Amino acid sequence: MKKLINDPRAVVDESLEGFGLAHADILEVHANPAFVVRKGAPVAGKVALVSGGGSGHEPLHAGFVGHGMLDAAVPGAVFTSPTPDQIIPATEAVDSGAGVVHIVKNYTGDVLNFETAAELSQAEGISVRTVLVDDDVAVQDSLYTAGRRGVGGTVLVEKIAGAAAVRGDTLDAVTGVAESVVRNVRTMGVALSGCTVPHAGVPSFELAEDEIEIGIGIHGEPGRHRIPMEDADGITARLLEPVVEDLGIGKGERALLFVNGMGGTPLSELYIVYRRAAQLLGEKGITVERSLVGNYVTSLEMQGCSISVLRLDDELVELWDAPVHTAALRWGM
Amino acid sequence: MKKLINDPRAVVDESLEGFGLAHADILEVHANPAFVVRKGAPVAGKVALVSGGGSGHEPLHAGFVGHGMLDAAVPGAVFTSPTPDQIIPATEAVDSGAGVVHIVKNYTGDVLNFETAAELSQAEGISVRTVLVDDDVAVQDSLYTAGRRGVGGTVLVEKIAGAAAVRGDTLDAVTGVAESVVRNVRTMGVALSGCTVPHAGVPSFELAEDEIEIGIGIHGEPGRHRIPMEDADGITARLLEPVVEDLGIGKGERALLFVNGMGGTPLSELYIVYRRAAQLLGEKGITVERSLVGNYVTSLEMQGCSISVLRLDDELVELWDAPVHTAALRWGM
Amino acid sequence: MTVGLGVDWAIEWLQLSARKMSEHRVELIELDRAIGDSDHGENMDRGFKAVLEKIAEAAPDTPGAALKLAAMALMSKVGGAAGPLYGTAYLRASTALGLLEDVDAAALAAALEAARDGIVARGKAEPGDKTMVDAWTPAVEAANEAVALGADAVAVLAAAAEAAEVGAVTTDPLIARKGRASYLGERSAGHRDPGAVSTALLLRAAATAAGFPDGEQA
Amino acid sequence: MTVGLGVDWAIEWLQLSARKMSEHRVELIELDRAIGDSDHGENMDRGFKAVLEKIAEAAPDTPGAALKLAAMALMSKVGGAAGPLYGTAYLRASTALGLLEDVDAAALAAALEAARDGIVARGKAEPGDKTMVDAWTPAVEAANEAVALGADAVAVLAAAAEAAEVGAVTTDPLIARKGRASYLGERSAGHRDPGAVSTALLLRAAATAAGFPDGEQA
Ligand SMILES: Nc1ncnc2c1ncn2[C@@H]1O[C@H](COP(=O)(O)OP(=O)(O)O)[C@@H](O)[C@H]1O
Ligand SMILES: Nc1ncnc2c1ncn2[C@@H]1O[C@H](COP(=O)(O)OP(=O)(O)O)[C@@H](O)[C@H]1O
Ligand SMILES: [Mg+2]
Ligand SMILES: [Mg+2]
Ligand SMILES: [Mg+2]
Ligand SMILES: [Mg+2]
Repeated sequence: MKKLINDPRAVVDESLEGFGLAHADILEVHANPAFVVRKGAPVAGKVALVSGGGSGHEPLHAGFVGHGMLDAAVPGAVFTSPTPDQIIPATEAVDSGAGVVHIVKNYTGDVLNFETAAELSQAEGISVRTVLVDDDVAVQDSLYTAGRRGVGGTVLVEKIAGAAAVRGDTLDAVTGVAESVVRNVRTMGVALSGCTVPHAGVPSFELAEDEIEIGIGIHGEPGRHRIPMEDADGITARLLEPVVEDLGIGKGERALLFVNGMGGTPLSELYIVYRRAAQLLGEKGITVERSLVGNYVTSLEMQGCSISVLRLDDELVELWDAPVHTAALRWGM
Repeated sequence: MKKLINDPRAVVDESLEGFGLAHADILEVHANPAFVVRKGAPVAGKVALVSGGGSGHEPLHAGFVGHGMLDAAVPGAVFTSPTPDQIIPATEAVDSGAGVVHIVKNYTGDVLNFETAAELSQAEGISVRTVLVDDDVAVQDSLYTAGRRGVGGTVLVEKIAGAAAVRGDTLDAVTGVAESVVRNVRTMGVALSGCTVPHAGVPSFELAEDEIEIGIGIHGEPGRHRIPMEDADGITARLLEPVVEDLGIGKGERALLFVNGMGGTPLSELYIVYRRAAQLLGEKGITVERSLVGNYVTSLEMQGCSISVLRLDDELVELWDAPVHTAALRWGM
Repeated sequence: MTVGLGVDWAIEWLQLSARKMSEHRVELIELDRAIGDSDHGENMDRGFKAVLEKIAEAAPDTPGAALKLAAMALMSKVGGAAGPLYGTAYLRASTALGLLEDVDAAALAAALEAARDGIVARGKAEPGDKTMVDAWTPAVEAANEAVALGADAVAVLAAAAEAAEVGAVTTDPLIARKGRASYLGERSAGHRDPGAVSTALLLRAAATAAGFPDGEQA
Repeated sequence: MTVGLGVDWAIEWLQLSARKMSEHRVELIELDRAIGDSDHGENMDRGFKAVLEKIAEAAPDTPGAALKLAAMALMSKVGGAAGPLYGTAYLRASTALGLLEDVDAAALAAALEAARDGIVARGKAEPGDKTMVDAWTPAVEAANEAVALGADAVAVLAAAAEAAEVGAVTTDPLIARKGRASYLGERSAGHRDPGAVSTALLLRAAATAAGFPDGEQA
C-alpha cells in the first residue's frame, strides 16, 4: 500500500502541521500534546464544544473546528483515541467559563480517555458535560456490551450543537440539543475494500472481488457480515432499511439525508447512492429537507459509504442552516 | 474493481440525478441531453460561464455550478468530452444577452466539441468567447502537438472568472480575467495507482507496489515517466519545482497553493503534501496567501494528487475571496 | 439498372459499421487504455448504436442523406475527439456525394478524400502524427489510384480498406504528436492508434457492404 | 538484606516490558487487525517507549514510584482502550504498594489484585468477555494461591505470568462482549484477544525481571 507520507509515525503530526498552515485564518494547531483550537478561543460567554478521536477519519474532527461548530478537536494516533493530556489542555483553552461539552464517539478508548479528562478538568473548576454519540445500527445495543459505535452521525451532532452554542444556549441546553440529535440520528455503513493503517502497512481486512462488508465501523474493523457484491441500489436498500426501522421514522416526517464516503469512493458514486436513498425515503412518505453528500467521516482510503438519516424538526433545521465556517463545512459566512 | 454503481452505462445519468436531488436549492439537472444549470438562469445582465468535459472528475464541473462560479456545466460520458448537442442548449439556457464564456480544458475532444457548439451558438446570435485552460506543466508545449492539458487549475479559473462575472464585467473583461488566471497558474500531478473506468472494468494502468507515475493527467492516462516510490516530501518537491519554474514565480511574489486529491487519497495525506509545498514556497520567498486542499479535480478513485500554484495580485485575491455558493465550493454566503 | 452503389449500400454499410464497433468495442477500449483514456470503443459503439436508431426512425433515400444522418448521430453521441472528427468526415463525404443516387468509383474516391480533408481541417494532424489520419490518408491515396486504374466502386472501397488496415499497423512505432496519446511522448511508441484501427474497421465495412468478401466474416 | 523485590526489580521490569512490547509489536498489531483496528502493538510500543524516557528522566526510588511513573506515561501516550486501562492498573498497583521499598509475596499479590480491580472498575468487563481481564483474573487467582501456599515473590510472579498466558489462550473461542471486538459479534470467536496477550507478556516480564528463567529468552 503506497501512501503520500514520510515516516509512518509522523503522519498525524505532519498532516496537522499542513492543516494548520492551510487554515491559519480560522484555527491554530498545537503540538506536543496535539490539539486544534479555533481562532479567538475562548469565545466570551459561549459554551465550548470539544471533540476528538483517533486520526484517519479526516476531515473529522479538526476539519470541523471553527465558528458554529467545534471550538477544539483532539486527534489521537491513527484509529487510536487521544489521551487525557491532550484533551485537558484543549478543554482549558476553549472554556470561557460557560462550560464545555465533550462530544465523544462511543468507543471504549474514547469513552475512557474523555472520562479521565473530564474528571480532571472538573477538578480544575471547568464545567464539563459529555455527550456520547452511538448512531451505528449495525451493532446490537445491549447493557452487556460496549454498545453502539459513534460514526457518521457525529458530524451532524457537532454542527447542530455548535449552532446552539452560538445561539447562546447554556451548557445544559447545548448538551440537550446534542443529545436530541443523537436520539434522532442513525447510520449504517458498507465497505468495498479495507484500509491500511500506516504503521501496520497491510490492509485491515481483505475482500474478494465479489464481496462486500456490511455494517462496518470507521476503524477498518470488519463489519457484521460479508455478502456477495450487489449493485448500488441493492446496497443502498440494505443500509437504509435498518436505519429507518431503528429510527422509527415514517410517513409525514422530515429528514436530513447524509451519504458519507469512507474516503476512497468517488463522489459520483456517493450521488448514485444518494439518489436511491432519497427515492426510497420518498416512497415511504418521508420528506428529505436537507442533505449532505461527501467524505466527512472517513476510514483512510477505504472504499464504501455510510447512510445516515436524521429526523428533523423546525429547531434542528434552523440550527443546521445556521452559519458555519470550518475547513470542511462552511456556509452562511 | 468494485464500484457503487448499477449499470456502468447509467453511471453519469444516475449520479447526475442524485446530484440534482441533493442540490435542488441551487441548480437543476437536465436529462437528454445532460447538462446542469444554476437556479435563476439566465441572470439578467450577467455574463454567463459554461464549462464541461468528461465525467469522472467530480466535483468538477457540476459541483461548481451556482452563484459566483459556473452558470452551467456539461458532463460527457466518463472521460469523454460532451457533445455540441449538450453544450448548445446549456449555452442558450444561461445567456442573458450579455454573452457566454466557454471554459474549456485543452484536450482535442473538448476543444473540437466546444468549437462546434460555439460556432452554432454564435450563429443563433449568442456571443460566445472560449478560454482554453492548459496548466499542466508535465506536457511539453509545442506548436506541433496537442499542447498542454487543462487540469487542476481549471477550478481556479472557474472561481475567479465567475466572480468577475458577478462583479458586472463585460464579456471581454470576464474573458480577460479567465485568461489571466490561465497565464498565472501551473499544475503537475502524480499517481500512486490507476483508476478504473466503469465501462472498461480494468484499471487504466497498473503500478507495482514500489512505482509511481509522475506527470499524469486526469483521465487515467499514464504520465510522463514512472519512478520508484518516494516519500511525500520527495514527491512534493518533484511536483512543485517544475510548476514554480515554468510559472517563473519567485521571491517577493504572492501565491495561492492548491493541493488537489485525485479521488482515492486520504485528506490527511494531502495536508502532508501541502505542508511541504508551503515550506518550499516559503524557502523561495514566495508568500502563500490563499490555499485550497481537497478533492476537486479527480480521476475517479485514483490515488495521487496534483499541486497547482497561482500567482496572485490584489485583484485575483479579491475575486477569489468573493462569495461563492456551489455544491463543492462555498463561502461568504 | 444502376452502375454504382446506392442507398441500400450506404445503409448496409452503417449497419455493418455498428455491428463491427460493437464486436470490436473491447479491443478499441484496450488500445485506448494503453495510450489514451479507455473510451474509444465505448464511444464508437454508443455512436453507431445512435446511427442505427436514426436510420430506423427515418429511412434516408440517398447515400449522401444516409451519411448525413450518420454524421449528425456521431456528432451528438460520440463525444471526445473521435465524435467531431468522424462527424465532420461523414458530413463532408455526404456533401461531396450531394444528391447522387448511384455512387460510382470516382464519386466514392472524392467522398473519401473530402472526409479525410475534413478530419485534417478539424484536427490539424499530419500523416505520421499517430492518429486516424494515418489510416485515412493511405486509404484516400489507394482509392484515387484505383480510380485512375479504372476500378469500379467495389474495388475502390476494397483498396481503401486494405490501405487503411496497413496504415493502422504503421502507427505502431510512431510517437504521437496529436490527441491524447501525445501526452505520453516517447512512451506512445509501440502501441497502435485506436482511431486508426476504427477507421480501418469502418472502411472494411464499406467494402463488405458493397459485396467485397470480408476475411473476418468468412 | 532485603527479602522481597526492590526498585531495581521494578525498573528492570519496566525496561524489559518496553523491550517485549517492541519485539511483539507486529504480533499484537496482527491480533488487533483480526478483531480490532490494528493498533494495539503500536500503542503499547509507543507507551512503553515513553515509560523508558520517564525513567531515564527521573529515577524512581521505590517500586510504587516506578509503577506510578509508568502509569502516567501509559495514560498520556497509549490512548485507545488500553491506555486508560493499563494506566489505571499501574496506578492502583502503585497505590497498593505505597512507599514499600521491598515488595514481598503478599504485597505483590495484593498489588496485582488492585491492578485487576482497577481495570474492571474502568472497563466494566467480566471474565469471559474476551478482554485483558481474562488474563488478569487467572493471574490474580494464581498469585493469591501461591501466597497461600507460602511462595516467595518470584514464585508469585511466575505463577501469575503462567496463569495469564493460559488465560490469554482461553480467549480464543470466546465471543467478545466488550471493547472493539464486540462489534464483530460471533465473528470475534476464533481469535486471541490482543490485550490479554500483552498482559501475559507484561506479567512474564515481571517474573523474568525478578530472576525467574524465561523460556522465550533462553
Ligand atoms: N488531432 C487529431 N486529428 C486526428 N485524429 C485524432 C486527433 N486527436 C485524436 N485523434 C484520434 O482520435 C482517437 C481517440 O478517440 P477517442 O478515444 O474516442 O477520443 P478521446 O481521445 O477524446 O478520448 C485517437 O486514437 C486518434 O486516432
Ligand atoms: N472494557 C474493557 N475492559 C477490559 N479490557 C478491554 C476493554 N475494552 C478493550 N479492552 C482491551 O483493550 C484491548 C485493545 O486495546 P487497543 O487496541 O490498544 O485499544 P482500541 O481498542 O481502542 O484500539 C483489547 O484487546 C482488550 O483486551
Ligand atoms: Mg484503536
Ligand atoms: Mg476520452
Ligand atoms: Mg479515448
Ligand atoms: Mg486497537
